Amino acid sequence: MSVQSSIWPLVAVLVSLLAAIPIMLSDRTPNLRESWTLLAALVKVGIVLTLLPAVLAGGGWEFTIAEVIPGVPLQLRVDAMGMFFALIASILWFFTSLYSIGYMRSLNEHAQTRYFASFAVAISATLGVAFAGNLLTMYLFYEMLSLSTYPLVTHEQNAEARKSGRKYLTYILGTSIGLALPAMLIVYNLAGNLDFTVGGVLAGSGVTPQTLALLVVLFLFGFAKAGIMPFHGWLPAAMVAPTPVSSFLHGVAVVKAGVFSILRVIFHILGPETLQAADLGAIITTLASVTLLVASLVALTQDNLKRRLAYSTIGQLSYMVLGAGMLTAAGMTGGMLHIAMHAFGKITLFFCAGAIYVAAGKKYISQMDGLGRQMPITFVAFFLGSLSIIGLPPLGGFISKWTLLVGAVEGEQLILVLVLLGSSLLNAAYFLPIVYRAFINPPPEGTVNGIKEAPIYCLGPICVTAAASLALFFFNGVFLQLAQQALGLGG
Amino acid sequence: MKALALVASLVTGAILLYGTMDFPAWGDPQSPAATHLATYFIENAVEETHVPNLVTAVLGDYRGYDTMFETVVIYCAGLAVISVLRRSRKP
Amino acid sequence: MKEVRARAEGRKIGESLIIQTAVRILVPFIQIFGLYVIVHGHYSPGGGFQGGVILGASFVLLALAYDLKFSLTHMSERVNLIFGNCGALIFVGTGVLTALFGGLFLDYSALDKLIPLGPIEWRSFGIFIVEVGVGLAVMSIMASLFWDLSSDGELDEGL
Amino acid sequence: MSVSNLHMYVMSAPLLTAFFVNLFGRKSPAVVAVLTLGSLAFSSLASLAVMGNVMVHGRISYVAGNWAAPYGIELVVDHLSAVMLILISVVALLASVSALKSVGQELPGREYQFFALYLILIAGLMGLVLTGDAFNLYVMLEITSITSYGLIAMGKGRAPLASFNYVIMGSVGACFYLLGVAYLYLMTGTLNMADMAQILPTIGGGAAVATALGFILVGLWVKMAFFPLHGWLPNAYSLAPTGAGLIAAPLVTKVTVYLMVRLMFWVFSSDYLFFTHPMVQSGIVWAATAGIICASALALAQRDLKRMLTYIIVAEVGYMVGGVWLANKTGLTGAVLHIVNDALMTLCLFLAVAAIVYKLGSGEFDKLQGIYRKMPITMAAFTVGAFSMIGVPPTAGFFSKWYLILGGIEAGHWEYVIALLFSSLVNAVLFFRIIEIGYFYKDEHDHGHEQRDEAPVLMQAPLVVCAVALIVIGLGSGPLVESIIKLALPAGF
Amino acid sequence: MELIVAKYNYWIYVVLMMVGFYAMIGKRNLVKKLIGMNIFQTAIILLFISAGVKHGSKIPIVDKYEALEKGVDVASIVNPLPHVLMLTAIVVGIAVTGVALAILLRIYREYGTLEEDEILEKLGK
Repeated sequence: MSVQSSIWPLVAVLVSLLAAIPIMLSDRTPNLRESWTLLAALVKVGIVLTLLPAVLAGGGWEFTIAEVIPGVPLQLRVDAMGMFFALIASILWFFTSLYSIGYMRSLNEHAQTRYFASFAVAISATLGVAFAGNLLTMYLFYEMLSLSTYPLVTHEQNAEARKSGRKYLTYILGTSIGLALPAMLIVYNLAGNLDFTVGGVLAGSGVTPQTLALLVVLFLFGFAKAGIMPFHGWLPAAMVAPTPVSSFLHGVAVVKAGVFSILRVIFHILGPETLQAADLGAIITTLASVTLLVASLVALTQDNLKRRLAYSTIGQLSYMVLGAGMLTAAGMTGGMLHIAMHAFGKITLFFCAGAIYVAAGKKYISQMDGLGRQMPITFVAFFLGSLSIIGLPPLGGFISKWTLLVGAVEGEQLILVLVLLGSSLLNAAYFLPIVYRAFINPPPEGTVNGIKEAPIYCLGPICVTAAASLALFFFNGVFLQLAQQALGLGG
Repeated sequence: MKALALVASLVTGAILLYGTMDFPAWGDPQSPAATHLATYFIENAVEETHVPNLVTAVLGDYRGYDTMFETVVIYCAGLAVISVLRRSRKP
Repeated sequence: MKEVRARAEGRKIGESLIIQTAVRILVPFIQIFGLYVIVHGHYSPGGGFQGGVILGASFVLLALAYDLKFSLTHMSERVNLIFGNCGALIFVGTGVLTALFGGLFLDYSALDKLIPLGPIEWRSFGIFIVEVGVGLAVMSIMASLFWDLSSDGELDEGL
Repeated sequence: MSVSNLHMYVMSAPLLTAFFVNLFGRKSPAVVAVLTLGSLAFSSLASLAVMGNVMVHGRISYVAGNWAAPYGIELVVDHLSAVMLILISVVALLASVSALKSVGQELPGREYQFFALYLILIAGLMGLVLTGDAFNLYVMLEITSITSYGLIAMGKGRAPLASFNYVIMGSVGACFYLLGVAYLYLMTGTLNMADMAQILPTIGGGAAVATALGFILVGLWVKMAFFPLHGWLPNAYSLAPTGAGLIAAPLVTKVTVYLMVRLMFWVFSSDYLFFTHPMVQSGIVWAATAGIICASALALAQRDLKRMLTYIIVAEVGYMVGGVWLANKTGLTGAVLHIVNDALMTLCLFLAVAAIVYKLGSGEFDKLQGIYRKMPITMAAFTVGAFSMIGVPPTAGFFSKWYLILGGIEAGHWEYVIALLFSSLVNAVLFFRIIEIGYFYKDEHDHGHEQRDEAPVLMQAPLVVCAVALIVIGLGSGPLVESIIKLALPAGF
Repeated sequence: MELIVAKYNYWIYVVLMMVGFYAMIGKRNLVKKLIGMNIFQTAIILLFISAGVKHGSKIPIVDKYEALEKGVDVASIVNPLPHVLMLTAIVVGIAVTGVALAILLRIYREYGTLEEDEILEKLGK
């Protein structure tokens, strides 16, 4: 099947953007407002799923919005890689919406209308990043994502939130304008267009290794949402946002958009073979490995649960970049798979952190002694999520980490094997004590025994995502196939 | 400040003098200014406009567009002076 | 500004009978000469600007010899405004008119369709029309500039 | 007559109306409003028709008074000037809608004076765009200057002082320009630009021609506030009556940049400009770089919305001058496109500022707390304008910046590329600072919903139109560049 | 030396220009600045007019009928174009001066002085 022209990709992207308008208009009636959110989420999942079969069959969808620059239209194109990301994002958006409603209402947060509207715009931008047909379109939606999440980060409106918001924008906008934009222009100058092509648009353009190395560095740091050190500082800071934001945007959409962009660039702009020929995988793997280890070590020292999760995220993101940097088939597949596996695992963890905060009002790990007895479901889910992140069977995370290991062995990069193993140990070291504390340690004396599970709106999504993590160990064919198609392997 | 201004004006003057090196001598009837357009005006203006005062002919007709805006300039000046100086009166 | 005015009033500058009479006699001649300069611009040095300035100067002279109010009785500010506008309007209007009559902008010969005088004669006449417009505008603006600048925009006493 | 007079009507409509406004507008502001809007609406429509004409017939050479080109005054209607005509008339129309309100508030009873000057300023700008005669250009330049002096000096407080400073600087600029023209006239014996362009190669580039070029450039740079000759601009535009800023800020500097392009490429040849003295060419790019960086840095130090925007204007002038002097087609495309985009985004921001000033009395940062809740529509449009300034796709500002940066990369002027990126980042800081103050500062006294207190609809309407236009032009910049701007560039370059 | 003698008109205008320019940017009194501007403009006017001069020619007013019949001897008539241009330039100069004076009056009304230093001092307070 070939690529067909269709407006559905645009609809898929726009549906949540347009939903922002009725959301804003129904400011005074919360129930109506939330039903808009859910409706849009459902429609979105539906459209993405209807687009899926054609992509699996090797085809795709395409829609050109406008020809903005000669050779570079604003174009949406649904291919395997985009579908991979869109599938994760749209499904998780639905659950996050449910969870948000529970969370925001329980805490009686202010400015909920702005919150839901920004959220809708953000998911629209995420899908745009997924479905972008060329680098410019991706950049457009990437910026839109940065800007629409700014009000979410600053949601609290206190001095700390404003400071974090500033930090967030400085990192994200600074790198995207300062590094990614010129890199994109250099690519355009070399290749004459910015289309995503399997094998890389720069393949055969006679780019010198020095320029290529510069491009790699610019792109790697330019998409700072991926949190490659030293441009990771925004992520822990952004944890001041309400937990659903942290969970979805900073566990899934935003950070994955960064990683996705980097992967896109490596696979479809720079081209793995071009990179291989210039022997530049080492830059990527080195940077990723350092981030991986340092972030994991830092995570160990964090007492605030969300901050620990944030550093964990930084580490896990580097897995994906690391996989791509190996430039071996298995490595790259593993990197992509880890996007999916980590998304489901990490969102579970964040949901749990939010649920703990809603139900018990606790943010710090040291306060969580014995909490597992009062909130068993939450902590079982937490346990499953952390196992998935650590990469133990029978959870999804194992699949991706295993594939990564295979990739490292395939590429005969022994150091990377060690890095991967060591980091998994570190993962275990910062997750398992929490579970241990919650279940085994006795609750501190004198605490009021009124803590119950979080409301059903919160709990439901937690169970679903935890179950999904589990299920992905067994049923990951779709993701695997999409990942391989994206790389032009096999199917 | 004054020294700076002095230097600036001296430099400007020097550059302008440097530019005059290429100029025709004073009153040269063969200079470009005296031959290109001027010849046409002197030869044809009377015939084409029936105005013996060549300056008026050129001013009013050949370069009438310029003159029109010259009038507008002076009109603007009057208007600007009035609007700058008159105080708002209570209606 | 106030001090200057007070001093002028105190010493009665300009309140000299000789000067006033002389100006009275001179002004009509000046004005006629101004008109002559405008009209005769085709044949001698002169034209709208030069004539307009002379006409304007006659009002300035009046204001200097008597005071500002006196010159305003000869030419009220309202009339002056209309003159100024009309002068500029005549010029621009001629341009637009020629364009409307199918010629290029300011191509006076196009007005031949209005009154057939011959294209070249129309050019000559067109120049005359615009010179009159220029003269009117310049006269009015010159007077107005002096009035406003000398009285700080109040149009009362003047210098 | 086969030649169309349409562009003359475009220009003379505001000019004629100015006289009528002055004659009949004294009694009632409504008359002023009707006349002004009517004439500008006519101009906007007619300028679109002019564009259509040009698209069909190509360049139209029009001679005022029907005298053949070097003898009479030639008016040039090509793609470039048609674009500028549309830009000027549309911007003027949008600005005047808002200015009617703001002038009514700031200068009550003096609308007729204000709008008479305003309309002549617009006619002067159109004349500047149309003219193909070097001396006529000087006259037009002075018309725009004198009207701006008057408009600015109508402001309160320090405005006359700023205006006088502008008079002196503007006169220096105009005199320098006139000196340059004098030198060219002495060397070529003509004043017609096309004629000059033909004669100049035959006399070679001697000292006089070089001096003429230098003085013309410096003169225009003063007028366009190219750093470090920008001293007059921030005070003049920020202290002027809001209505005057609305028209002067988006148009005057941009039209002067257009003039620079026109004189550079239609009088001097690009070979002469860029290859006879390569040092000069790269020197000017460096100067533009320095200008962008310094002006951006100065903008950071401002605590008032209007003043901040004026420094951004200075930085943007650096963008355009640098883009033109990159000596490649991409850079020039970017510069021309940026003239259009920058005019619109400056207009958008100034319209928003006008609405804010109308409601709050000034644009100091301290007063802006909670403004998003008070004036959501205004601030939404402001945000679009701000994004365009920063260069966030798909707003128009991104695409012109795209071409400018690409031109910098092609030419190998990395310092210019870096300066552009730096300035974008500074703009991001500047505007997000305002967004943060306006949106995320809790009002200390009032925790509940703040009262909606929007500016009048007449001020919002042009603002919203402008914001939408920024996005539409951004999305349509491909066709815009391909079918208009490309044709507007000088042939053979 | 010959350069100076043959082209002394340019020297004169340049000197005048420098005087005007210096006054414009160097003087601290606002009226002096304005006067400097006028001198500058006069310098330019002189340059143009001197460019129009042809040795041994007379003013550009001809006898109409004679000219129509016999044509005009180009060499005997001075170049009219610079005169036209300078008429325009003079008017423009007047206009700018007028506006500038009005603005100066406003400044005087506001600050009671036209010395830049004193005004800045008052602003500083």
